[in-house]
Amino acid sequence: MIREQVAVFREARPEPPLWWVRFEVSVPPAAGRFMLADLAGPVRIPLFAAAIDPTGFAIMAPPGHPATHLLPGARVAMLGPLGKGFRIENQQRLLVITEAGRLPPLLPLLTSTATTTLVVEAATRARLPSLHRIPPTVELHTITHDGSAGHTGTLEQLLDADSPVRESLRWADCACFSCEPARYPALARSVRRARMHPSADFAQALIEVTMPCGAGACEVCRIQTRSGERRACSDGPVFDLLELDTDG
Amino acid sequence: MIREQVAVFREARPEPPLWWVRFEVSVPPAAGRFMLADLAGPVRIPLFAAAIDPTGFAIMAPPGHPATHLLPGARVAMLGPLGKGFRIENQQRLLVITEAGRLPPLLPLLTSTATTTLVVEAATRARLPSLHRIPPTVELHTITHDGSAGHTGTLEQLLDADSPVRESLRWADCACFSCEPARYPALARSVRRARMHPSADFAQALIEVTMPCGAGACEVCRIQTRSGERRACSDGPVFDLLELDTDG
Amino acid sequence: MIELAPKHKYGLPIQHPVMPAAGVFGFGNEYHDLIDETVLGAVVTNPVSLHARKAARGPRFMTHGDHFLVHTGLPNPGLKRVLKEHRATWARRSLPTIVHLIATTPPEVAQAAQLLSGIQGVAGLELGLDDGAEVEAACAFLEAAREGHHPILVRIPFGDIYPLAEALAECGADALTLTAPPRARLPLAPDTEHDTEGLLLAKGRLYGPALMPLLLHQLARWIPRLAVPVVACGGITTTDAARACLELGAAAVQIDAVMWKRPNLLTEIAKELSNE
Amino acid sequence: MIELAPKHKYGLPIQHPVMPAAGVFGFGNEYHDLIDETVLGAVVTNPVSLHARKAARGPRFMTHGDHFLVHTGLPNPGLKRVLKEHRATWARRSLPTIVHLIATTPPEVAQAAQLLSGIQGVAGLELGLDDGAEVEAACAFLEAAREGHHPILVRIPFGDIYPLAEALAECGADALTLTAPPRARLPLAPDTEHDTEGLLLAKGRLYGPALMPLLLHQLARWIPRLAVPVVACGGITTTDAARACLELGAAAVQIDAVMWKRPNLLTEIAKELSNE
Ligand SMILES: Cc1cc2nc3c(=O)[nH]c(=O)nc-3n(C[C@H](O)[C@H](O)[C@H](O)COP(=O)(O)OP(=O)(O)OC[C@H]3O[C@@H](n4cnc5c(N)ncnc54)[C@H](O)[C@@H]3O)c2cc1C
Ligand SMILES: Cc1cc2nc3c(=O)[nH]c(=O)nc-3n(C[C@H](O)[C@H](O)[C@H](O)COP(=O)(O)OP(=O)(O)OC[C@H]3O[C@@H](n4cnc5c(N)ncnc54)[C@H](O)[C@@H]3O)c2cc1C
Ligand SMILES: Cc1cc2nc3c(=O)[nH]c(=O)nc-3n(C[C@H](O)[C@H](O)[C@H](O)COP(=O)(O)O)c2cc1C
Ligand SMILES: Cc1cc2nc3c(=O)[nH]c(=O)nc-3n(C[C@H](O)[C@H](O)[C@H](O)COP(=O)(O)O)c2cc1C
Ligand code: FES
Ligand code: FES
Repeated sequence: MIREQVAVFREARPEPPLWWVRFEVSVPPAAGRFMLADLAGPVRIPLFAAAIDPTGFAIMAPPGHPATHLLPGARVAMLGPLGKGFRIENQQRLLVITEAGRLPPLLPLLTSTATTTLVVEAATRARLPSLHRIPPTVELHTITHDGSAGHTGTLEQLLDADSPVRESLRWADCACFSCEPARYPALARSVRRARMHPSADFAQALIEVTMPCGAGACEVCRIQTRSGERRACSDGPVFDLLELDTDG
Repeated sequence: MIREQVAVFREARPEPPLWWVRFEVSVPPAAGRFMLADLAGPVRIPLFAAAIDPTGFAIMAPPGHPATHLLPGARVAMLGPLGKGFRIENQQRLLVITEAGRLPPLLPLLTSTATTTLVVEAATRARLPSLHRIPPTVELHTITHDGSAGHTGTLEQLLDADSPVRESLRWADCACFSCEPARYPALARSVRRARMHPSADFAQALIEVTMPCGAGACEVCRIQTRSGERRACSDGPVFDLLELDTDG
Repeated sequence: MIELAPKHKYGLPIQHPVMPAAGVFGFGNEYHDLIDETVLGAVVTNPVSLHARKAARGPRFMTHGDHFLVHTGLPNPGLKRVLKEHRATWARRSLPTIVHLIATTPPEVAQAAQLLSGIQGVAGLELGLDDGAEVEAACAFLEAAREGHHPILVRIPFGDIYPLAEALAECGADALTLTAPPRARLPLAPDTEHDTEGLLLAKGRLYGPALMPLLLHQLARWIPRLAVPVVACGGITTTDAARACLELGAAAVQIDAVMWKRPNLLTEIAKELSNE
Repeated sequence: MIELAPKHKYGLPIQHPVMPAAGVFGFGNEYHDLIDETVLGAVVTNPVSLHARKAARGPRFMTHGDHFLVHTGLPNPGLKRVLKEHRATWARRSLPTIVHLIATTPPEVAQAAQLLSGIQGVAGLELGLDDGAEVEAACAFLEAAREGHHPILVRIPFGDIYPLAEALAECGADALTLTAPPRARLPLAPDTEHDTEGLLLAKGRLYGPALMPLLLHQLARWIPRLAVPVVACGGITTTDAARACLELGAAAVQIDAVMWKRPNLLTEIAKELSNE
């Protein structure tokens, strides 16, 4: 069952290396859910909220994204909110783990009422996101592959080693991931090694794949899970991370 | 031999029912010649000057024309000036005859040093162009099909009847036409009836057809003349009107 | 009333000449809240096979200007599962459901057609052939599909109208869908890992507005010599284009992947045509 | 050095793999001031016939999004007049000129090929077939073209690769151009006077970016089974696309009507490929 909404474009301003683009809409998408917007191109484009407020939402988009070319007041046809987002109700200690470039759709999680720890991984210091969108109450761990900031190594290495990152996974009530989907099987195994019996949805992972229809019709967004193929657009795009461990 | 120029878009402002759009360019097109501009769409678009000045030219374009969507300072690749324009050097008494909607490319003729008479035909008064682009020195005759302004009838009728329009054709040194191309054979015959032995190029007619290449390569712009097929883009788009009397 | 299967004992009457193409509308009522189905002639389901099929590996979607390539591998959970999940929707629907059957093997197609025979709401089958199918093979698939009692539409691959259309009409197809989208390939960005054949090319079927003028040419050429109704499919995105198909003699039109961008287009075109 | 006619006694060697397609570059040096011809492999002329041909009546050009239809009727002043006006340009040119010959009738083609035999600068002929040509007719045209002494490329219609490509390679074509643009039709605005068949449809050949992925598919399918060089043509607008054609085994590429919008693209692609 799909809702259609008309969003109004309000502003786009550079927030290097991205743009901050805000829309007004009656029902904005919660963290991990998305809108399919009729912007440029032959199919709609999924928009994940980087910030949600009572009158709308904002995305963070790369330069050149069609949302950055709108004129103020432009009306944009959107389908949604679509999909299943992060399920973090009643969680006390939230852990958010992300590659630097994939942080924006997780930003709304950082303003939840829970005690939150954020782990951000980047190749090098210059790739780390600017800190001003991260609330001061959030405990921040950074990881760089070259050691130019924070912990040295990869997410997998730090989750498997005796590190504060692994420690935060031990203590969390819920861990939300946003990484390149090919890494999830390995990350799922790291989670298993750190937590003896993780409950269902203890670890949740956002999968960003192409979603042309958002309606479960086109079958482009199929992904493999332990219990068979699922559609990112309607069964996800947030999945139980352990379900994504298809290698194991 | 084709020149390539980069034009700079300077302004677009509404001049109902058209828009006035000005470009800066080193070599602007003379009256009846054109530029092929790389705007929207899969082929270039011919632009005829409605005004020419030392630093550029202006066109008058309908609302929605891609030139009205440019941002100030936009650089537009243009080929040209292309084609053969109006040949009015050393003419004392110039007569300009046009359908109301086809007046803009003839506007530069009205500011020539010659004594100029302008005949504009429209279906009804509301379709006549605003007068402010017509210099006060120009003698103006209007024709409306319904008689709501000026002479009543069609151009052909007035050229064939004993009318001031026919009179101006009798006295002119040169007559420049801009009409629906299908009318030219009949108009050529009217000219022959009004003038005993019109010289070559006494009557000149602008033919506006689709010109995708402007280079004589695509053969889309072919038109029939008394001496065989010619290309509007390179043999025209201004032709000797009497050459267009292919029915006779 | 439009009869899509005039030679079939039960026929396949539809009230309106517009329907979604196979693969764009899902199996059930995914678009229920957006689309007023009552202005449509029928609903064509996503492609289904007797047994479950998995999604294709490698790139499944790639844009190219206004066009795009889709390569899904026709994944589906198999006919039994689809029936379990969606037969209630088909039974409730006030208009015919046409089930699109993938031509995997003739025995599987025959079994699927039989399974579908008693299903309420299903008024016909559309058989989807692979590209380059030979005439005898295609006719064998058609034979198999006819082992159920439904009228059969055969969806002809874009490049195979010439060998297949007349032959299938003669072998007993009740109607033909012209056409499935053409096969195409696109260069992949050099850093892509998925590389289908040593070369960096994505494979798939091409969708987009350029298909429409190609379709109109084929309809003009082929409809006059086909003795069965033709359902037009390919790049139709305007009422003008849909009307042109009907004026060329098509009995109905299918709206394809443009639906994902403009879900309302399907009913807009249907309404505009029915007001004429 | 690329040999386009390895089986021909004189051959048709070209230095670079990029050239304009027939019908986009004119007969002579229309683009002289814009285009550095020295980076090209050859220049293909506009289509020419023995006798003059007039332009088609009715609409000749129509856009459809990023695509357009062209229907000119292949007007040209006849070979003798073309020779008179352009042979000096061909003789002066430092690279081969390939004359595109319209397959009107075999005797006319034979006479045209003979007339072209002694002409300086002309290194080969490209024979343009009509759509739906039968194999025997196509081979008869090829025979006729071979009555001159030039190597013959045959340009295959988009829809006819299957019956024609292998047959013509066997009948002695030195190379094949894959493909001419496809036939297509578009609804005309209802007020248009030109109405080709009671219905408001414009006819023509379709040009635009969607042809490229369709071309790549055909090249991947057909080049492996063709024993002669293939020149790729259709919707190539980027160096990536040109490179993909070459990697699929094409000997050269032709750039088509995109040239009218971006005349420099021809040499840009040529230069980028030659720097690799
Ligand atoms: C009687 C006859 C009539 C013909 N008519 C035409 C015609 O009108 N037009 C025309 O263009 N060709 C026609 N052909 C040619 C025919 O289509 C091809 O030669 C045939 O499709 C083989 O394709 P391919 O192996 O070259 O390439 P591809 O199409 O790349 O296929 C490679 C192989 O993989 C299989 N395959 C491809 N895609 C998939 C997929 N998604 N899933 C599973 N398997 C797949 C194919 O079946 C094939 O075996 C005809 C052939 C015959 C025998
Ligand atoms: C051996 C064989 C192989 C074939 N292979 C294929 C194939 O692989 N793919 C396929 O799609 N079809 C194929 N066909 C079918 C064939 O292409 C058509 O049946 C044939 O082109 C007739 O076209 P038409 O009359 O239906 O329509 P149209 O194409 O509209 O042509 C109508 C008539 O006008 C002529 N005509 C069209 N345009 C012009 C023009 N601009 N100037 C002058 N005359 C023109 C045509 O020659 C034809 O006589 C094949 C046919 C045969 C016999
Ligand atoms: C065995 C087989 C059966 C096919 N059946 C269908 C079909 O039922 N409907 C259809 O539209 N295409 C059918 N096709 C063609 C497919 O659309 C295409 O080849 C492919 O399997 C699915 O497209 P994709 O993998 O490129 O996404 C079939 C292909 C194969 C190999
Ligand atoms: C007798 C005949 C010969 C043709 N020869 C050629 C040709 O030499 N080159 C080519 O590209 N197309 C050729 N064609 C196909 C034409 O491109 C097309 O059918 C038409 O004549 C010219 O295209 P248009 O009229 O649609 O503009 C030929 C068509 C006919 C009828
Ligand atoms: S996006 Fe189409 S099925 Fe998921
Ligand atoms: S516009 Fe192409 S030949 Fe005149």
